[in-house]
Amino acid sequence: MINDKNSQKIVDFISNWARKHSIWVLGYGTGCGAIEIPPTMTSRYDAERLGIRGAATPRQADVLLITGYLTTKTLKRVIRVYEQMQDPKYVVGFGSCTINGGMYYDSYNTINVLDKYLPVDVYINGCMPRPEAVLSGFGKLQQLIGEGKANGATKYKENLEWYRANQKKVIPNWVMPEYNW
Amino acid sequence: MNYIILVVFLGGALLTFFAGKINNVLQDILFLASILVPASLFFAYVHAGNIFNLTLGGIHLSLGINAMSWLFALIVLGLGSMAAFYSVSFMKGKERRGYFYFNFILTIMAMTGILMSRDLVSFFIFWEIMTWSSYLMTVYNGKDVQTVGIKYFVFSAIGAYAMLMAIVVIHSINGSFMIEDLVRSFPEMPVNMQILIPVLLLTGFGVKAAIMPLHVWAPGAYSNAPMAYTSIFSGALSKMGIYGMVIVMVSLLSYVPEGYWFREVIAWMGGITAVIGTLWAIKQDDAKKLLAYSSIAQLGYIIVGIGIGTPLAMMAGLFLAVVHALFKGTLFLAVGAIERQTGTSNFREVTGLIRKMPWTFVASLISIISLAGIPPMGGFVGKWMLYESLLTSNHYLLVIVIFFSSTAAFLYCYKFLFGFFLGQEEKEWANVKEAPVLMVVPMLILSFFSFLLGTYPGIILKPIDAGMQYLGYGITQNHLWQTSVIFNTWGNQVVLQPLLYSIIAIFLFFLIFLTIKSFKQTRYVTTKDISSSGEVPKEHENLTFSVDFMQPFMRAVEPVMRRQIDKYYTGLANGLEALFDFMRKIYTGNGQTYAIYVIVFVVILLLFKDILF
Amino acid sequence: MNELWFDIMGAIVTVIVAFVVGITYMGLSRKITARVQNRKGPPFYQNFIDALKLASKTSAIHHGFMQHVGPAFMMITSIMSVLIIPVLRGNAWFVNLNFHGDLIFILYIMVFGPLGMALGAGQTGNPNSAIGVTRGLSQMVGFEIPWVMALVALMMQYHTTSIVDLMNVQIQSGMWLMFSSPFAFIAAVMAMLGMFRYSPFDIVGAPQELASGPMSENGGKYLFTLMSSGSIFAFAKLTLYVDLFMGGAGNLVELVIKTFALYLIPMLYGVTSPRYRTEQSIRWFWGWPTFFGFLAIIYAVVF
Amino acid sequence: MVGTPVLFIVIPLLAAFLIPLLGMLWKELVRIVPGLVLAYMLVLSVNLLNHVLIYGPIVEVIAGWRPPLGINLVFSAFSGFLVTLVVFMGLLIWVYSYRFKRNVDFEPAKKYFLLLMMLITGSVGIILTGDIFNMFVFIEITGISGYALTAFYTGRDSAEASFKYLMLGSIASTFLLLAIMIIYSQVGTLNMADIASKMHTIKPVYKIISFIFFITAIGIEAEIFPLNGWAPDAYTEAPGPVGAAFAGIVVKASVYAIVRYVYTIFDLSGAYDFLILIGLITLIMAETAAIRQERLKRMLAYSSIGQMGLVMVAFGMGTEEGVFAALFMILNHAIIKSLLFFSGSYLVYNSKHKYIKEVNGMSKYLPITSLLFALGAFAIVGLPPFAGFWSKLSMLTAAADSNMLFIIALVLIVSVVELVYYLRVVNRIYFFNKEEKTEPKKPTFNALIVMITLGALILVIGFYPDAITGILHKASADLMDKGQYIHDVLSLNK
Amino acid sequence: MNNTYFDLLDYMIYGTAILIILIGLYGALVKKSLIKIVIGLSVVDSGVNLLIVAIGYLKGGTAPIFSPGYLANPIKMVDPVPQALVLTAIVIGFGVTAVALALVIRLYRHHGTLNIDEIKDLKW
Repeated sequence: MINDKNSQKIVDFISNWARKHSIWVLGYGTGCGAIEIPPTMTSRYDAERLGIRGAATPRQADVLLITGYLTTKTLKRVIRVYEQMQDPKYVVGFGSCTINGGMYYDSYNTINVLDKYLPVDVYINGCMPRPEAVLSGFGKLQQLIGEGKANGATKYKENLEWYRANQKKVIPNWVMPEYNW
Repeated sequence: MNYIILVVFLGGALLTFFAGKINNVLQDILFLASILVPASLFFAYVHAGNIFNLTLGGIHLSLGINAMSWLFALIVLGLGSMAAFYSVSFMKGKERRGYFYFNFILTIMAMTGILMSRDLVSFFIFWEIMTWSSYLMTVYNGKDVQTVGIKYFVFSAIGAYAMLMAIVVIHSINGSFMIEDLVRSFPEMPVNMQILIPVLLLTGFGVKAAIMPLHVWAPGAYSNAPMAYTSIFSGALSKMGIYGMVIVMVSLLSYVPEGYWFREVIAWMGGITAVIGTLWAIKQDDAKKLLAYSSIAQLGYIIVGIGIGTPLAMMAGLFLAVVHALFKGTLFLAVGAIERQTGTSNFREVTGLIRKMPWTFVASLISIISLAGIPPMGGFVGKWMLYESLLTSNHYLLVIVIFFSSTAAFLYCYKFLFGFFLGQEEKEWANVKEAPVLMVVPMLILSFFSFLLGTYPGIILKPIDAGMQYLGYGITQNHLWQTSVIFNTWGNQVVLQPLLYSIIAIFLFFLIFLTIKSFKQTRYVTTKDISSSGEVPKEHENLTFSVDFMQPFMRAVEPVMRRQIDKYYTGLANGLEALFDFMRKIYTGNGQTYAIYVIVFVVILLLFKDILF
Repeated sequence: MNELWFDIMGAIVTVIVAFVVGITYMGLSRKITARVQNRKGPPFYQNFIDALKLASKTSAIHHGFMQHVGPAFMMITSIMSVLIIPVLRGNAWFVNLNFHGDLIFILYIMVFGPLGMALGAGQTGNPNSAIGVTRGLSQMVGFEIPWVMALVALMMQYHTTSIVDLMNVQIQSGMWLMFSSPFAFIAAVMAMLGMFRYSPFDIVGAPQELASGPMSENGGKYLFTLMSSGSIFAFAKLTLYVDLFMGGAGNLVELVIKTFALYLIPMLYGVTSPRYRTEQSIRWFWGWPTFFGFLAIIYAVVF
Repeated sequence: MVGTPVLFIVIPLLAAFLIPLLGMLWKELVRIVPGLVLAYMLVLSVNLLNHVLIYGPIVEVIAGWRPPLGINLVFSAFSGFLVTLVVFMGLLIWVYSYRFKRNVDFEPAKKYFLLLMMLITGSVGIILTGDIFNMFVFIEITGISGYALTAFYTGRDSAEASFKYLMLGSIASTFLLLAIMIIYSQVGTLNMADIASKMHTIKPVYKIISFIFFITAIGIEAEIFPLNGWAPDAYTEAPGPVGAAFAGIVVKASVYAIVRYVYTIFDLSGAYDFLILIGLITLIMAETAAIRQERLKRMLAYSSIGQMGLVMVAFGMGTEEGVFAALFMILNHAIIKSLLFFSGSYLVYNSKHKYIKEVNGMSKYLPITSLLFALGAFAIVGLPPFAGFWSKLSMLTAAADSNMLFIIALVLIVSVVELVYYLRVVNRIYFFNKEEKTEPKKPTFNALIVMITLGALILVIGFYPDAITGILHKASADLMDKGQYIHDVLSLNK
Repeated sequence: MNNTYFDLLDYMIYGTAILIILIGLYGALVKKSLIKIVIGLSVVDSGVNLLIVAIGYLKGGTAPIFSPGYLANPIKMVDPVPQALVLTAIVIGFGVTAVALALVIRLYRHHGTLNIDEIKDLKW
C-alpha cells in the first residue's frame, strides 16, 4: 500500500505542500544585497507570514539564499554549505550579480554566473531587488515547490562532474569532502 | 572459617608477590585465585553464626560477620573480583606487578577483616593495614608522592589515631574492646564520653569517607592510584568509612539524647561535602580528578542518608553505597581502560573515542546515567529514597542542598562523556583500539548491575533490610520497598517495572525510527563534516570544546570556589613545619650552650621543686 | 491483555493530544511574538507545517550512534513525563502512568532529555553544539533551585509527593495552590521562565552566536523528533504547573485555557526582554526566585 | 643455677682487656672473641631469665660483703629482661659490625671491639647493680667508651660530637656524685634497697635535691629534652652500628637507671608526673626537630630521642600497664631503631654528608635493605601488623586507664609528625630517582643476616605479640613490687 | 666547747668545695677556649671530690684503717666509704680529662682553633 503509486502521489502532494509553506532560509549574506533581507523579514513585509524564516545552520535549511556577488573565495564556502544541506534543497540567486555578475561582471575575483557552480532554482532580479521582488521570488519558488519542479538538487547530483569541473576551475586548491548524496 | 579466609588472602598475597619472579602468567593466575578463592569461600561458608576467637597480646580478638557487614562484604568482594579480572589485563606489561598485586590483595584482605571484626582492636589493625596498603597503591606511580601520598597518609593517620584514641578510651571505661560491649554500655557512659567517643570515631571514619573538612586527600589519592585499584579505592574502601559510620550513628547515637545533633551535623556536613565535591568536579580537566571529586560528592549523599538515620534514609544511604560502588567502580575502570589505550586521561587531549571504544562507552554511559540519578538506573532509586527520606523527615533545606549538588552533577557527568567519547574525532587517536576483553567485560557486568538495580532494587534492598534489622530497625519490606516498587513513609510510590517497559518501548521505537538506514537515506558523515560557516575544518584545527567547558557556570559560582580548604591545610602544615624548623634551632651546635642548658635545667627544677614534687 | 491495549491506546491518545496542543502553542507563540512586533505573523498552525516538512525531508545525516540516541532520550523524557503527569482529573483515558511515579521521579525524568540531547549534540562534534549544551546544563542548575524549592514547599506542606494527591488537596479545599501557597507559585513561575528557554533565557539556542546550539547539526527527521518532543514536553510542563498550582483540569478545554494562560507568562516576558549571559542567567535564578523559594519553604513550615 | 649475674660483668670486661692480647696471637681473634663472649652471655642471660621467671630474682653478692655494706647484683625479671635485650642487641651489633668496613684494619678493629665490650659491660653493669655508686662507675665506663666510640672515625666532626658528649657527660658525673653524696650523707648507705627502705627518714628537701641531681645526671645519658644536646651529634657522627648501640643499649640502661630511681629508691609522688612532663616535652621537641632534618642519621637520632620521651611518659604513668607498655616500647625501640640504623647506614654508606636526599632511588640498588628500612619505618610509627603497633596500643591503653586523655591526644599528634618524616624518607627510597654518583654499597652477608633477623623479629612480634608479652608482664610486675625488691636484697643479711 | 668554731670550719669546707665547683663551672660554661673548659671541668671534679671527703669527715676522727686494737678501743674514725669513692672518682676524672685533652688535640688539628664558638658544624 505504501509503495502504491496513488498513495505516493498523495504523500508527495502533502509533503510538497508542507515544503512550500515552510521555507527555512539560510541567507548567505556576504554581498551587498543582504541589506534587503532585514526589511523583508521584519514588520513591514513580514516574510514569516508566508512560512519563510531564517535557519541557523545548513543542516536545518531548505533554501540557500545567495545575496549578491560571490567572490572566488566565498564560492568555496557556498558550495560547502550547499552540500551540507539536506534534501530537498533549493538555491535562490538574489540580485543581478548572481545572474551575470552585475556591476562586477569584469572583476577578476568574482564569479559571473552562479548557475555554473550551483543549481539555482529561482533568480531574483535587480540591483538590488526590493523586498517586494524578494517576496515575489519566494512566491515563485513556492509555486515551483508545490508543483514539484524545483529540482535543482537532483540536477546537481546528476551533473555533479560538470559542476565540479566548473568549481575546480575557479578554486585552485580543492580540498573538500566528496559529495556522495 | 573466618580466619582461614584472611590467611588465604595473606598467603595468596605473598605467593603472588614472589610468583612474579618466576612467571608472569603464573602470577596472574595466583592473583586471581587469591582474590576469588577467599571470596567464594566467604559467600559459601561464612554465616552470621560462626565466630572465631583469639587472644593476642592479652587482647581478646574476635572475628565474625553480621548481616550488615555481609552487605558491605558483597560490595568489597564483588567489586574486588571484578577489578581483579580487570587488573590482570590492566597490568599486562607494566612494572611493579608484584607490588601492585600484593597491595591489591592486602587491601581486599584488610577490608574483609574490617567487616569481620567484632572487636575494636582487630578493626583498627585491619583498618591500618588497609590504610598503608592503599597508601602504597596511591604512590604506585611514583608521582607526587611527597605531596599527594603524604597528604593521604597524614589524613588517614589523623583519622586512625582519633579512632585509636576512642578505642583506648572505650577500653578504659568498659574494660573491653568488643563492639557489642561498647554498644551495650554506651548509654550509661558519662555525657562527655558520649560526646567524645562519637566525635573521635567519626573523625576516623570521616577521613576514609572523605567527609567535608577531611576530604582534601581524596582527589589526589584517587587520581594518583592506578585506575584498576582506584575503582576499589573509591568504590569499596571509602565504604569502610561508611560502614563505621553506620555502626556509630545507629548503634551508639540512637540511644543517647545528643545523638540527634550529631546526626544533624553529620548530615549537613555530608550535604556540604556533596556540594563542594560537585563544584570542584566540574572544574577538573583530568578525568581521574573529576571522578575523584565526584566520589567525594557521592559519598556526601551516602553520609547524608546515614546521618538522617530514618529507616528510609538509612536504606537510601546503603543503597547508594552499593550503587556507588557499581557505577564509580565502572567509571574508574573505564578511565583506566582509556588511559591504557591512549596514554592519557586528560580531556584536553583525548576526544572522540566513541567509535574506537564503543563498549567502554556503553559501560560509561550506563554508569554516568546511574551516577546522575536518572531513571531507569540504580542511581535513581537511591536518590529517590534519599530525597523522600529527607522530605519525610523535614529536612527541607538539606534536600535543596542535595538537589543542587545532584543537578550540578549533570555538568560533570556530561563533561566526562563528552570529553572522552564525544566531540571531534582527532586523527591522533585514529588508531586507538577497544580495551582487551578482560577489561571490558567487568565494566559491562558492573554497569549491567547498576541497570538491573534501577528496576529491581529489591535484589539489593533485601540484604540491606537484613542488615538494618541487625542494627535494630524494623522490617522495611513491603512498606518501604518491594522487588520493583519503592515507597516513602507518606505512602507515595514509584512502580519501577512499568516505567522501565515504557521507557524501553519509547526508546526502541524512536531509535528504530531514527536509525533505520533505508528510510530517508540516513547516512553517516565524519565529525569533520560539520557546519562551521562553510569552512572545511583542517586536521590541526581544534574544534573540541571540552577545555574550560563549564566556564560560565564556574563564573557564576566563583565566590564559593575562592575558598579552598586545601589551602588552609597547606598553610597550617607549612606554618607548623616552619615553627618546628625554628624550634630546632635550640640545638645550637655549641657544646657550651648545651652545658648551660643543663645548668638552667637544674636551676629551674630547684626553683620549682615545691610545685613539681 | 485488553487492559494493556487499553492502556497503550490511552497513552497514544495522550501523546497525540500533547503533541497537537504543544505544537499549536508554539505556533501561537510565534504568532503572538509577531503581533507584539507589529507583524502579521505566520498562521497558528505554522509549526505543524514545519514539523511536517522536517518529517518529509528526504535525507538525513548523522555523526554517529549517539545522534540517534539523543533525540530518542529526549522523546523518552517528553513522553514519560506526559504519561506520568495527570493530564485530566479523574479521566479513565488519561490515567496512563499517573500512579507509577511521583514528583521526584518527574524531576529526574525531566533532566534525562536534556542530558540525552546533550549527548547527541556532543556526538556531532560541532563546537557550537557543545557550547550550547554547557550553557543549557548550567542554566538548568540555575532554575532547578527555585523550582525544587517550590516543589519542596508544596510537598512539605501537604505531606505527599504525589501529583494526584496534590491535585486532590486543591479540589478538597476548593483553593488553588497558587493562592494558598503564593510564594511557591511565584518561585515556580520564575523557574518556568528558564524552563521554557524563551528570551532572556534563550542562551542555549542563541541563534546569533551559536547557530541554534545543540541542534545545529540536526536536520530532517532528527530535528523533527526534537521539535515534536519539545512540544510534547512543553505541554507536559504546563500540565504539571496546572496540576500543581491550578487544581488540574476537568476537561480538555479547561486544560487548554489554563495551560495557555500559564504559557503566556514566559512568552510575553520573553518578547520584551533581551538575552542574558549564562552567568547572569544563573545568578538571576539564584536571586529573587530563590528568595521566593525560601519564603515558600518558610511559609510551608509555618503554616 | 646455671650461672651467676656477676659473669655478665666479669666476662665482657675480661674480654675487653684480653682483646689486644689475643690480637697478638691471631689478628682475627680480635673480631671473633667478642662475638663468642656475647653469644655466651646471651645464652647465659636467657637461661638466667628463664630461671628468674620461675623462681624469682637472683641476688648476687660480690666478694662476700653482704648488703647493705657490699656491692650486690640483682638479676630480677625486670633487670634480667633488660640485660637479655642489651646482650642480644650487643650480639647483633657485633655480627653487623664484623667487617662493617672492610678496609678497617687491625688497629681500629681492636679498639672498636674493645670499646664495644666496655660499652656493653657498662650498660649491663648499670642494669644489674644494686649499688648507686657502683652504678656511677658503670655509667662512667659506658660514658668513656661512648666518647671514644663516637670519635671512632678520625674525622673532623666526630671529634666535635665526642667533645660535646664528653662535656655533658662530665657535668653529668658531677651531678651524679653530688646526688650520691647527698643520699649517702643522709642515710649512710649506698645500697639501693637499703636506701629505699630508709628513704622515708630523709628530709624532703635533701630528697628532692638529690633526686633533681640524679635526674639531671642520668637524664643526660637518657637524652631527656634540655640535656640531650650531645645525642643527635653523637648519633650522627658515630659509626652506624654505634648509633644502634646508643639507641639499643646505652639509652636503655640509662632509662633503667631513671626508672629504678623513680620507682624503687625515691618515694616522691611528683616524680611520676615529672617523668610524664619531661617525657612529653622530649617527645615533642625531638619529633618536631626531626621533621626538617637533612641528614638521615640525625633524623633517626631525634626520632630515637622522641621514642625515649614516649617511654618516659609510659613509665610516668606509674601503673603496671604503663610499665608494661614502656618495656614493650623499649624492646620495640631497640629492635626497630637498630634496624633503622643498620639499614640506614647502608643507604647512605658511601656518601660524604649522609644527607637524606642521597637515599633517593636506593630501592633499585639495595632492594632488601630498602625494604627493611621501610619495614622499620612502618613499624616504628606503630602501623599494624608490625611490632610497634602493640606497644603503642598498650601505651595508649595504659594512658587511657589512667585518664590521661590530653596526653593521648598529644602523643598521637606527635605520632603524625613522626609518620610524616619517616614516610618522606621511604618515599625517597622508593619513588625518587637516584641523582648522586655515589656508588651504593651492597650490605655484607652478616649485616644482611642481622637486618633480616631484626625484620623477622618485627614481624613475629607484630603477628604474635604473645611471644614476648608474658616476660614483659612479669618484668613490669617485678618493677612495681618495690617491697619485694628491698626484701630480696636485704634478706640476704639474715 | 666552742662548737661554733668547728661548725664554721665545717661550713667553710663545704663552702670552699662549692666555691671550687662554681669556679669550675664558670670556667666550663663561660670560657671559650677548649683547654679552659677542660680545666674547668677538672676543677669541678676536684670540688666535688673535696665535698665528698668533707661529708665523710668526722671531727677528730682518725684514718679509717682497721687496726688490731680497734675493736677493743673504739676511737672515732672518719667514714671510709667517701674516701674510697673519691679515689674512684679521681681515677675516673683523670680518665675523662685524658680523653678530653685527646679530643681537644684532634679538634685543634681539624679546626685550627680552640674557640668553642667556632666548632659547631653539627647543629640543628
